Amino acid sequence: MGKYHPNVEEYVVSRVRALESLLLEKGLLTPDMVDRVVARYATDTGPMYGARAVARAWVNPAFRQRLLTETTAALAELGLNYTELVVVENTPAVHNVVVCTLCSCYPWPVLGLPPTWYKLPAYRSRTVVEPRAVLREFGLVIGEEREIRVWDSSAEVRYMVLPLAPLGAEELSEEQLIPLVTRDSMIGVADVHAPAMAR
Amino acid sequence: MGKYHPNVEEYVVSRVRALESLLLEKGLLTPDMVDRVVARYATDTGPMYGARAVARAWVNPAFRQRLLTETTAALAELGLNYTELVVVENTPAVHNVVVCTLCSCYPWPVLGLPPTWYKLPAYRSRTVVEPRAVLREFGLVIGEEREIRVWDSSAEVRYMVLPLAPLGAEELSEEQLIPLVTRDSMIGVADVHAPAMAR
Amino acid sequence: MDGIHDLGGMQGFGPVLREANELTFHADWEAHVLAISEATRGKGVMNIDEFRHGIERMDAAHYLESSYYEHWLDGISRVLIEKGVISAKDLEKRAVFFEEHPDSPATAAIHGQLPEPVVFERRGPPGFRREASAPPKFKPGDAVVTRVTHPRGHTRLAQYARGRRGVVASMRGVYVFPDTNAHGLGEDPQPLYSVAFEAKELWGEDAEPNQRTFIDLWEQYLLPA
Amino acid sequence: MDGIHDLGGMQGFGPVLREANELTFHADWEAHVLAISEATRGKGVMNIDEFRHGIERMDAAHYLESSYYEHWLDGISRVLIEKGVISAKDLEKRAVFFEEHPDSPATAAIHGQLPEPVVFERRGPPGFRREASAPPKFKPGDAVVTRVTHPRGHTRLAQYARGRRGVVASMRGVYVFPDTNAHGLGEDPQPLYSVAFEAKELWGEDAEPNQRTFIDLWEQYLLPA
Repeated sequence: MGKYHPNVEEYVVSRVRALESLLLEKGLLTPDMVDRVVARYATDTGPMYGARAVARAWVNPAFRQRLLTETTAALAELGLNYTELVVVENTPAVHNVVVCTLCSCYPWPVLGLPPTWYKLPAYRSRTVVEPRAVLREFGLVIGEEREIRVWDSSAEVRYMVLPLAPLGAEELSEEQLIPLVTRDSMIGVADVHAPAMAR
Repeated sequence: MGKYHPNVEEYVVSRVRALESLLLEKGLLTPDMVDRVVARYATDTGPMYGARAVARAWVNPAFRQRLLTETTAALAELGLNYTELVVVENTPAVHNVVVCTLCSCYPWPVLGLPPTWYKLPAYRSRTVVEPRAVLREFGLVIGEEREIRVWDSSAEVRYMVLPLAPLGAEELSEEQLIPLVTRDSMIGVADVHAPAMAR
Repeated sequence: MDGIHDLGGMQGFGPVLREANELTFHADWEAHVLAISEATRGKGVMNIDEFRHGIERMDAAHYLESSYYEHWLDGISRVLIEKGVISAKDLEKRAVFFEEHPDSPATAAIHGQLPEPVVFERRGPPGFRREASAPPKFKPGDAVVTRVTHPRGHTRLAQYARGRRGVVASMRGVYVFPDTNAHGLGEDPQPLYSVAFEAKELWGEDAEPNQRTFIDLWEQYLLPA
Repeated sequence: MDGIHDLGGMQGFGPVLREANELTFHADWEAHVLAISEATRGKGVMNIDEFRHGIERMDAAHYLESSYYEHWLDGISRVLIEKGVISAKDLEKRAVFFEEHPDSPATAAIHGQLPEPVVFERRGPPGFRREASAPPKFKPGDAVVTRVTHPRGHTRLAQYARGRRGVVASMRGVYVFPDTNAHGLGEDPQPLYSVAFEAKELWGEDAEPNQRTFIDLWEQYLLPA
């Protein structure tokens, strides 16, 4: 966009093709690799693993404990091989929210592709300095008596929030809970709502 | 420029006219005021007062002293009413350079309209942190044995550099010296060169 | 505020590009912006700190891509709208008119006669210097440290100079305080000092050698070191 | 480096804008950029720190105006050119070709057969974790203060977190050090700590109440407080 290229699509697409063709020519990339990545991301499963981990933690206290303290082992139980995740739990006294101020680090294996807003300057700049104001814009009001912990992903560690279970969660099964667990709740910009309250 | 307006001139000109017409309509601006400013700046005299002050300081030690310590009075001798100037002098041991990192403060009454580079991000950002590298780009090499003093004009005080007199200056009169004193030398990004060496 | 205007030390802008034989004035509209600036500031419609704070709140990418005089235009417009002197809607409508009539002068959009020039009562004395109301807290040679603050509003304490140790080089006088004056909170005049900082104190070990930076700082920015 | 990427605390970007029912993938070319990224990083052509530093050196206005995947494209291209894997001239020529042939696939610019895929010898072990070579200097509960530095090269110590006091919350393990690894200066593995900072320590009196920020910081960024 902007002065760099009035038509962003045309400018960028031609540069992507140019780079791709040079790498193909040098054997650094193969058409097969490109096809695989395109197919994988076109069928992005979203926050599938994250939602299942959260739902299981709500119904299974032992799994919850493992998810928080032996995270890699807990994720392996779900069939996911991922060694860099730290899970931070919301409590009545603490609300957690995740950001990456220096780039846009995000736990892709558990949450899928990141939303655009997570990668834009407004979220990256403001979340560390005025998290309550940012969360209010997401419709989430955190009272002053509740501590906010902001996790700035500056290294290779990735963060996921374990949200508070919604009212009535104890009546529901893991499978029934999974669809309630949104991506946004695991970034920390939303609560999880019970079915009747889900927006 | 950029995504804000593909055609900068058209976008800006229409907005300037719009604002001007609203202010005319409210009596906050008169056509006469606009004409006066346009005429004044179209005939900008450049660094006229600055160059005369520097040239006189070189030939007249008493004036030099006043220029450095009673600046407002010294400028009044040149016919200029300007109360906010501080003059900093270059010596064999010290080189001075002026910048405004927060906006583009500049001593207009003594130096005329500021050059574009003075107002752009590259000069404003770099001059405080790597002045030697910036000055080298201007063709001015300051050895490590010579202190560099950067003046960041963060308040209403304005700065002007009194450059070192060029070789052979003692042979020349104030009037002969004036044309040698460049705007850049009074910002501190150039030396003053004797006529034979002038570039 | 910690805005894009606070450029000291920021990397990523490449070399300082100069035009050969640059014209200091590039286009006629720049002079008109100057006239508008003089009129609004000279008449006390806005003070210099409100003006600067208006510019600082530009969209960051727009700020980097636009010229000095366009900054002025944008900042002045913002403050005039906030003060209710003009409305955003009127400004937009007029801009559309002049886009459609690119060769018309500013008076073309005005119906009827121009009014008598408005005469303003200046609020307070002119200029920036004020009488001292208390003795200065610091004197030349005093070691000081700048405050660590991230005010959401206007300030003239640049980020690169916060929490840094320096030495008072001289006292400049008593000046209107921008941090309050930009927000209608009064002039709060206080001593202004020229403070010298060693480059290594500002930038750490990667600093250039044998360099000091002198910054004009209001008393409230400073603590004894 | 103190670049535009270091956004923590910067003002001037307005509200967080969200798209309703956003597609996570917006265009086919984004997947191609991902494939290029995986190929160049997976094969050891560039490491993650070189990649990030490539992005940080974008023109600042361009950075603010372009999308995440365009950042990647720009950063990867920069590093590949610097490493001599491709030339800027070839890239420019190819880009012009595809501007003129907008419907052609990437293979259309290639004459002759595609080569056998290049097999790279990995330099060093995969991933970011390494064995400890010395005991960690800090333990949970220790008071630390971050260094005041303005390195001209890559760092993961954000400006808002420099010269600030915090408490070690936990030790994450031993990790490759980005500040050297981005510049071909070796992996220099060292302990990585999660350090907790009170909001008031980071932002001063204007901070929001009852807030802490946890940042992962390498041992070399920290001093005992």
